[in-house]
Amino acid sequence: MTILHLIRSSAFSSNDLKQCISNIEHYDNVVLLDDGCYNINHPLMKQLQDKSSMINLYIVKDHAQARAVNFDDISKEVLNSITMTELVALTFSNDSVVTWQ
Amino acid sequence: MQTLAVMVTTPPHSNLTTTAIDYIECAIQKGIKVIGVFFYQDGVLNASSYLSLPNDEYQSIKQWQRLNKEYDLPLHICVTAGEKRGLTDEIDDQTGKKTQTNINDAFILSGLGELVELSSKADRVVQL
Amino acid sequence: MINKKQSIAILNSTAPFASTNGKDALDLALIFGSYEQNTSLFFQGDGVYQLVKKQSPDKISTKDYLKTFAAFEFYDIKHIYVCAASLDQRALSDDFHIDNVTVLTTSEFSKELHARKIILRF
Amino acid sequence: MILTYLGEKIGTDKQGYLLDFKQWNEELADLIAQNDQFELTSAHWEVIHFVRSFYLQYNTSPAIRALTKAMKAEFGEEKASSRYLYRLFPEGPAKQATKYAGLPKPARCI
Repeated sequence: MTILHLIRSSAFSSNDLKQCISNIEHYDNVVLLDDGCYNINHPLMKQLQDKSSMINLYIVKDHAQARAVNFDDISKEVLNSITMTELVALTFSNDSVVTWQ
Repeated sequence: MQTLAVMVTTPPHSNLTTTAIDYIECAIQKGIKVIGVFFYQDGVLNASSYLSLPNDEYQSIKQWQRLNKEYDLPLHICVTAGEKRGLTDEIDDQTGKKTQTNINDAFILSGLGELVELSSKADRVVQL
Repeated sequence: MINKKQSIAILNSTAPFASTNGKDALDLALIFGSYEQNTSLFFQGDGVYQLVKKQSPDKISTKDYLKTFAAFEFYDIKHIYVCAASLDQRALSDDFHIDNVTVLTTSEFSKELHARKIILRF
Repeated sequence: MILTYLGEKIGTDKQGYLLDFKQWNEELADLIAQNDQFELTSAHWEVIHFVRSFYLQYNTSPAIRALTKAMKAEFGEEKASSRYLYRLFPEGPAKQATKYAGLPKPARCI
């Protein structure tokens, strides 16, 4: 069973991302949205990227652009940008959803 | 057809609520049956009929009303969470009928049992 | 009405009193349990503070909703899991105010969470 | 609404539930029941005392299913059925028994 993890808060102010990382298993999907987009430059991001061979990591493009969060430097193999409609699709391609907000 | 239930816990003036609205609309347009939205915690504040948001700001209340009307989307607010935040219904002395005095017509006062029912029917439950 | 049983995880991540998260999560757990859904409670991060013994919410004029945890057996709440690492980080022991709590390693905790169909977090 | 008991005023909410559950005693329970034109028999008292002790122990009034489950251990299968309880308290055992037990009205959604 895979989980879709929705990261909605910045790890600079909350513990949510750290807690999420401890609950990630193989084939899970992780999406950065809302203030979760700011995590791109957080030290914990490295832990997520290290897991990139076992998970898929996404960022909601509009939410990142709204915040001037630039993810161009990160390889598409590590981080994919998606639309809200694609987020809906991910909801159904995983078995359950946890919102870290 | 895939079915979805959404629990909203954020207030009407929060951009997180905008995200929830976008997400729900994208789901509907993708052909997913959204069987209901359940408002809990500060989410119930979305249902206040006294909301007044400046015209140049995002009108979350109008969006909820539109989703409710255009797509018959059921919007349930948790009665206990509502009462704690001053949202309630009253029994009209004249007609004996319940009136949702300060709750927008697009929303329905429901018990937590409604969330259990939505959860038991939906393929996915998402908390936003 | 309720046409099937779902496995539900209610994940508590917040300390008990400053926000209403703990009480709101409890109300959900009791109602899911009352409707005979397969309901389990998970405590991780600051959520583990909800299990600490000998708290006195009356000192801060707060209703002691933690007392209700002892009634879980009457609400068919199946499992109560707590994350060992979260306890360690906070220098807490596994001496809780209720019985039947299962302490899990981080990876066991994650696996249990993954076995649930619906996860609601507070 | 205000009840007068032994010359003292006791506060209740709109529906007649005590505002302070600590003020409760059996005579007061009778008085509240009389206001509802409801007669309390020994079978009612058994449930009222049980609901009250449940509340004192767990800080919550039991929903019907939890009530029957908890009663089963103490009173056996027969009295622990919701049919039995509804016969005693036609307006709903959770709602009515808590009222005469001096407890807060259970949350509407539960």
